[in-house]
Amino acid sequence: MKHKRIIIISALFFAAASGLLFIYSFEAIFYFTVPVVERSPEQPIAFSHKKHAGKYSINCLYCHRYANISKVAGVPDMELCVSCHRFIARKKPGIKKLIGYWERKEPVPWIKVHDLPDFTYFPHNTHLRAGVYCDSCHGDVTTMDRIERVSRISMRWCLDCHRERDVSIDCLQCHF
Amino acid sequence: MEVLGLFRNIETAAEGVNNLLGENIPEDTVTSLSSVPIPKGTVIKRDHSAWFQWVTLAGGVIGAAAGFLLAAGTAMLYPLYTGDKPIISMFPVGIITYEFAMLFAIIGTIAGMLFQMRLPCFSKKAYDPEITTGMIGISVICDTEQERDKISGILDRSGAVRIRTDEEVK
Amino acid sequence: MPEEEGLKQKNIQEMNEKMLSSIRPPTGKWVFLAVVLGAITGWAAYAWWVQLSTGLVVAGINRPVMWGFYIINFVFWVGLSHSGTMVSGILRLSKANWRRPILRAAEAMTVFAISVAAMFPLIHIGRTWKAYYLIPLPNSMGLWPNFRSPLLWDLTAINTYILGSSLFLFLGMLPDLAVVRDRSVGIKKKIYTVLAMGWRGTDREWSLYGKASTIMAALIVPVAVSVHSIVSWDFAMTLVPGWHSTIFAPYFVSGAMFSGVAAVITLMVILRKAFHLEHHLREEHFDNMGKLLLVISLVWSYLYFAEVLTIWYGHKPIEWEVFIFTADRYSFLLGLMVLGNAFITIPALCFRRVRRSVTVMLFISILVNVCMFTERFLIIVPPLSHRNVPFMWGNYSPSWVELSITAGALAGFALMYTMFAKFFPIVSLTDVREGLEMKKKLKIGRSTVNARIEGE
Amino acid sequence: MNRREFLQLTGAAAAGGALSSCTINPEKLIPLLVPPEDGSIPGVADYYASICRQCPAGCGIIVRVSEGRANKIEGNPLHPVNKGKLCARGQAALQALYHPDRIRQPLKRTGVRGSGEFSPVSWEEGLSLLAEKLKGMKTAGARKGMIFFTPELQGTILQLVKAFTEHFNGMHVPYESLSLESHRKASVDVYGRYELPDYDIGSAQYIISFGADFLETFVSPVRYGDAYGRMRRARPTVRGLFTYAGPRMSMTAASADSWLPVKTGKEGILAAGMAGVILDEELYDGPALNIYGLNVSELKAAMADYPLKRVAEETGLTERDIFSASRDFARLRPSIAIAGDTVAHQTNGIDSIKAVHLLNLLTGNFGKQGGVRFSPKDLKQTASSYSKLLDTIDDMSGGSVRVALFHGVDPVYALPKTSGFEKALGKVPFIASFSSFQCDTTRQADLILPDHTDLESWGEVIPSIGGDIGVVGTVQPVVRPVHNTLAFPDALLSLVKTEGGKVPGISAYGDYPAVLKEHIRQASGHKPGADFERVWTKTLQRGGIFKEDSKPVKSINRSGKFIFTVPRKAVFSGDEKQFPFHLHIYPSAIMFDGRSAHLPWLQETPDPMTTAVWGTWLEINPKTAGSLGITHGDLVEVESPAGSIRVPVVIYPAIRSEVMAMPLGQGHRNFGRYAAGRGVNPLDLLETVVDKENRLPALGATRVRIKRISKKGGLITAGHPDGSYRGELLEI
Amino acid sequence: MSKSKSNYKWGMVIDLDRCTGCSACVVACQAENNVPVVGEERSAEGRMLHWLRIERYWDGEYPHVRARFIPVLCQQCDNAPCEPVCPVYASYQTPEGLNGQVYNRCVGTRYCANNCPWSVRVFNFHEPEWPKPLNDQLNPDVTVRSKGVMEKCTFCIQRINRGKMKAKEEGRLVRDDEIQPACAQTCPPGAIIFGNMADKGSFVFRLSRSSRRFRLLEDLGTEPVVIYLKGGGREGA
Repeated sequence: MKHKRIIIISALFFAAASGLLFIYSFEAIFYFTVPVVERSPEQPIAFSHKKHAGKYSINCLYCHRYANISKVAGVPDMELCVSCHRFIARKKPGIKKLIGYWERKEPVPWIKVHDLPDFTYFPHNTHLRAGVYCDSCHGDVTTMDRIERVSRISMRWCLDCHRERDVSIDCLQCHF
Repeated sequence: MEVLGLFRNIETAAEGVNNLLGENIPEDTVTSLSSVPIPKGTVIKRDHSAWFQWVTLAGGVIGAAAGFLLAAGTAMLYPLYTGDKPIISMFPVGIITYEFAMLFAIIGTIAGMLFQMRLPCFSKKAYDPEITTGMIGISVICDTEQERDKISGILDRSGAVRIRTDEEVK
Repeated sequence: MPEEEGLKQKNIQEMNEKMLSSIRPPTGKWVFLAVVLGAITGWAAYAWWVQLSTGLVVAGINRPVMWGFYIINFVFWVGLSHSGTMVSGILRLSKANWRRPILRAAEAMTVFAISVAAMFPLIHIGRTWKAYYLIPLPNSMGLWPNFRSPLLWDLTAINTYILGSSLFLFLGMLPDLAVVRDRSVGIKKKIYTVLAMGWRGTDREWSLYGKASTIMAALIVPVAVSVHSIVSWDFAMTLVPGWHSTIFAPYFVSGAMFSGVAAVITLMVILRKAFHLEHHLREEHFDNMGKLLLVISLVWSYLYFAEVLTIWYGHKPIEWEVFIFTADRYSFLLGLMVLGNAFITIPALCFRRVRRSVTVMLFISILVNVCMFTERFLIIVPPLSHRNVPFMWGNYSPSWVELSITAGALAGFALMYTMFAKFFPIVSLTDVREGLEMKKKLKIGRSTVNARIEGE
Repeated sequence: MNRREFLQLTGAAAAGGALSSCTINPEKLIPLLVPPEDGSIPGVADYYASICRQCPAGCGIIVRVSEGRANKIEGNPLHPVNKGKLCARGQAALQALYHPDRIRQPLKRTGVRGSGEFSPVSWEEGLSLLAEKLKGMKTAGARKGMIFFTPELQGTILQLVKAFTEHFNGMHVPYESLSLESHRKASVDVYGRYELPDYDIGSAQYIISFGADFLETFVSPVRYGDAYGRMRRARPTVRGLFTYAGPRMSMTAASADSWLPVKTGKEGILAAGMAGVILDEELYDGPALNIYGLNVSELKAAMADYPLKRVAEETGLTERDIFSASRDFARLRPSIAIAGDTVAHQTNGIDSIKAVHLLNLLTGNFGKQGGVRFSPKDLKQTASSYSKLLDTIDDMSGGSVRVALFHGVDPVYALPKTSGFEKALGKVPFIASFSSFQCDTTRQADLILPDHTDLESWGEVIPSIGGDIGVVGTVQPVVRPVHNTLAFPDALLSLVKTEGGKVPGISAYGDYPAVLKEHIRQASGHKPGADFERVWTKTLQRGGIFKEDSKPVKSINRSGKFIFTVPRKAVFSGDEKQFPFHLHIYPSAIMFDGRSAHLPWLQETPDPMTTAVWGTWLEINPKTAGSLGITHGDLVEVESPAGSIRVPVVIYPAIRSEVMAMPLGQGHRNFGRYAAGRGVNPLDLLETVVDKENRLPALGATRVRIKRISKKGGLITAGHPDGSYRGELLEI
Repeated sequence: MSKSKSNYKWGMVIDLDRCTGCSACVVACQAENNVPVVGEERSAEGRMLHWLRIERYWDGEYPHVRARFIPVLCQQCDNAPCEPVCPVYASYQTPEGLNGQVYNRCVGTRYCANNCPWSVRVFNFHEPEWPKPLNDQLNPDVTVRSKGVMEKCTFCIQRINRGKMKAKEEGRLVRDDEIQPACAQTCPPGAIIFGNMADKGSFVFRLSRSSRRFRLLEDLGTEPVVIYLKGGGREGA
């Protein structure tokens, strides 16, 4: 009978669907696991990379001075900021704030934008040496007034890059 | 349109069916309702060939495929050596394949069965709770009013305790 | 003649009444029982919470005994879950009619036992909150679980078993749900209507239903076997002296069925008492179950003997060391196990009078399950405490947390079961009545049907 | 903005990844105010060379420092004493720096003595308080009005302390609880040298150790450990052999090829017996003996009434063993005989040590490679003197002492109860301690002026042996002080200054680092100036001055002649009838003499022989235990004439049946959360002086009896008691 | 990442003739790898976390008794039994022949620990504690493991990685004894030797060919890369 065959086929489809569903229905979850931290939080001082790195094209390493010699890039110490801004643009409200911090001998409580997951070893210097420059992870900061996270910092994201550059994806490279 | 006649026992029910057939009501419009399986042919002589075992088979095949994909495929996605086991090792893959095959076969069976029974269906049909207390129901599908009256007549004559139609349920 | 017909119909009504007596509105006794069980389960939940917050240090496990009561429980409950498949699956296939009254009870037991069992791996692992790593989902790490690990085999097998046995239970219940539907009113009726899926019992439905039941029975039995084999492989795949043995799979399966069938017997006694099913759970039922138990007990003993014999004869130093240690430190438990599982049970069950006496059967069935729990303890703990490196030998004794969770599991299971009995027909009345219907020879209108029942 | 604040600011970066699972609320990013002024890079470790001061050996160390925190101590490969190796105690020194129970600022006693009630005071306050107490001393001519207890010191610190005590006309009492006094005495008599002999184990062929645990505690364990390794396996053809003689198999003995379980106090006689055999067999080195001014016939005469038979009886060994040991010793040259603490701490200690040295002379191993060696010039080290210490106790209880100062020593713990030190201390009106921890002595103090720990302070260490290389190890601070503490020498200097006093040749240079620098300049023989600055930096980087002029002395120039006599019978406190067992007290391989007991790492490190952790124990021979109905882990009461203690039992198969052994190191009443009230102190069983004439400490000269108390000894062992005997299951 | 591709195959030789049982390695390991101290109570329960232990075996009876020391650490087997049983790949084989243990991946089934015949795997039964300021001494290059996580000897992977990075910058392979795990570095008698087994010229490789060689529980066929050299007694020559 004709409708019987139709039923069989549709049943096959049903089973197939349920099979694939079981395995791949959760792909969505991958997107929910992106850290829900704000991509571009309000910073205590409205520091503009656009101005510094873009307009005045100051080299990244001038402030983040450890990036090429240490695993940490290094947040510029306040003395560095002040050393310029003791003279430059003193009137600006932001700078006033900075000087205020400096005089109170308080560090500026910057808010972390690029937060590497815990238990992960990411040496900046090695990546720089391998020709993975700042912008490949931090995006083109010369265009950002307020810094924002452009890349999902998740393991799969790391792996993709490592795979396409054919560097080791051995777990112990980053986790030990 | 459906007419349902309730009978006390199988004998009278069979009687009724005979009468219906005698009045040349086509047999494939007649069916029996009961709360326990009635031996084949005692009331209705019609064999319902089942095809849902093919769904079981299909489920099994698809399950096996899914299991194999899962066990072998995911191992390939990020190949990590553990001990002396190869990335795709025969026995584990076999076991996973087996389990998934069984799972999908079982799901397939139930699904197929319901599908062929055309269940679940909640559309109101001619029915009577007394059936679950041992009565046998004979239901006949018909198209026209007069046919309906005719059939209920026959059932009534052949000793139905009660006649019901799907209208009154509605 | 009409009046006797009426009589018969009354009987059927009474029978329905009796067999559905469990779903009468709850009595004070029942509520009390439920509350007690709930309390115990709650306490266990608290214990678990303590463990989650302070770490596994509150459990008795240590180095080298890294697995303890949780795994023992896991194996035990998986074992119990073999009751349903055993009784209904195998007996259905072999068309043994005496199975009918206990069918539902056994199948329900399977579902709940396996669900309880599935809890224990979660309780057991160190970072329960990371348990989802075990599930094969695409994730932000681009990492999948390792299907080469027996634990993953377990995961899949148990997943299959839970789904399969639940569907099996549902399938068996479908006609009964219709019965309940017709007898209930109001909101309850609505619920049961949905559950019964509009089952009417047309001859078409019945013929398909019969076929489906057979197929399901045929499918669920191999699953059951595979599940406990895989559980045994969790142990047999390791290098632990005393675990690394080829006989483990059949040995575990037999053990599982042993405890499963014993549990069914215990349950039969309880149900019989609780719902006054003396008519339906008669001595011949106990007799038959007794025979079944006897056979399995013989199989188990045989396999255990083979296991020990190999160790004793091969006399591999470390394996022998483990055996000696067991016999020395756990001599009582070992004795209990051997007596309870073999030397008491086998001779006792040989006697028809024993098999037919409900109280004795109750005692034996409980004894068997106690001994099976002991057996799991003896399989898991001693080999771990005396592993290959003598310097690192150790001991194990359960902490209050492990004990409360064990008790909680039992209570939780009982609770789930009573709940189930309260809302669903605990005796499969369709099967029972089918049995009765077919008792007689039928001489009917257009054909004669020989209604002799196969099996009995 | 100094380094200290900088340290506070570099967040939890050093904590190596927070423990919590990842948080949703954004983390803060705290910048430094100024870059670290030493140019160190965050995330990159710096390495500083210094010297370990956990024991007198003076090994060179390198400390890894990252983000301003010291996080690992490693051996200094350049340092000739330990050649880049380090022992467990040296590793653990790190925890002294960051110990949670360190004294964090100057404290003044508020409650009654010993109550441990102190209140913080400022440094000015603290120092002036002490200064004013000391004022009196200077004027009032009463000698010994002030007593200064320190460990054995050298170099500038010694000068300083001496000058200080001079200035306040007090007395300096150096004290090492495991003093090598008798070794020095013996070595003066035999070799005419005050310094300790150094043994070139590395290139020896045969070693016999008389109770010298040179692989765990004796003099310089790491140096000897390294040498032992070379002795065994560094030479392609030769594998050096090692025999150990002593009543208990120590960790060192466990590495020996053969163990001679000699009776307690009979080691000297064994040595003499071996000498006898060598003389009889004429295996001695004749010409060498002439050089050493020894006469064979005299020696033979001395040995006359000690034939091998008698020696065997006395020592409880078989003649065969003694004979073969002697023959191997004489034949497999170069060979070394070493006498250790077990020998020294008997009433006949000095004689026995001499007897052992005689063996070295007989085989002509003096000054040879693979023999006994001394440095070119006799290092005049200040050694502690037990009898002097005992005198001071009398002075204190006599009431003539008005101020007692403590630095780096804990006599209340490390002297036997019977010495009555604590009581005597109670008589002293004012007690000040420079300790960094509340040890049992410091607990009694009226004023605590906490010193820096070794990793925070300047200093120099001249190793007690390995002197054949002119070594001056420099100690430099590797991190900024963690707490509000003050360097001990600076404290002394400032005290002198407040007195307006001058310390000859020292106070000229201002603070202590300057003093040290000057001293190093002199030692290195440079003119002050730019090039010395370079040398100075280099020295600090290398961790000291290591002059490689390895010219061992060949000749012996002792004042008198070395007259050899067979050691006297050792005497014991306690009558043999009442107290049937010998008590054998030995320094623990992990805790040493107890000065390291406050370090959690060491508390949890299993003792090599018993694998016991977190406590003390008593070692008993299985047979003895069986006869007394005692099993592993039982609690027993050990009783001696001097006192009694309760301690769990370890069944120890490698000890003489009449000997029971106990380790030093535990049983502190205070000393931080990890040590306080843990285990018992075996010293409580000792009489202060057993050896009346020499007045030397004698750890091994006590008899005891024991009584079983209960099953619950609370003994914890890492190894399974039964499993420890089932090595065959490993098929090795 | 196949098993063989790498230039390195890290291995270790432990010369029991040199080993004196002094336990320096034990503390060195603890210091380097942030191994927590568990305290008296936990030690009594057998929950010490040492990655490296000195096993002491008695044989014979007084006076002919011997004490044998065997330093036992993770044997880094080639056919490691601990690896395949891990359901989440927390334990796996690195290309350089180590048994990787990934803490953040571990869910704590403790299966690997059961299947390790040497029982060298230790489990964090509770959250580790470092009373302030003791936590300042923690090594920033090594993860601090949280409760419910399995851990074990890594051959000081942080040092290996540092050494490899350095070598890579200078465009060469790692030199012999350039990389030293904490235990080998501190061992006074030099009983522990670490190196690259793939380099046939390396000291460790030459030693591993010694006639005194044996491996613990060799008959299990797990191919440990920690090779012991028999020692002790005159027969040991």
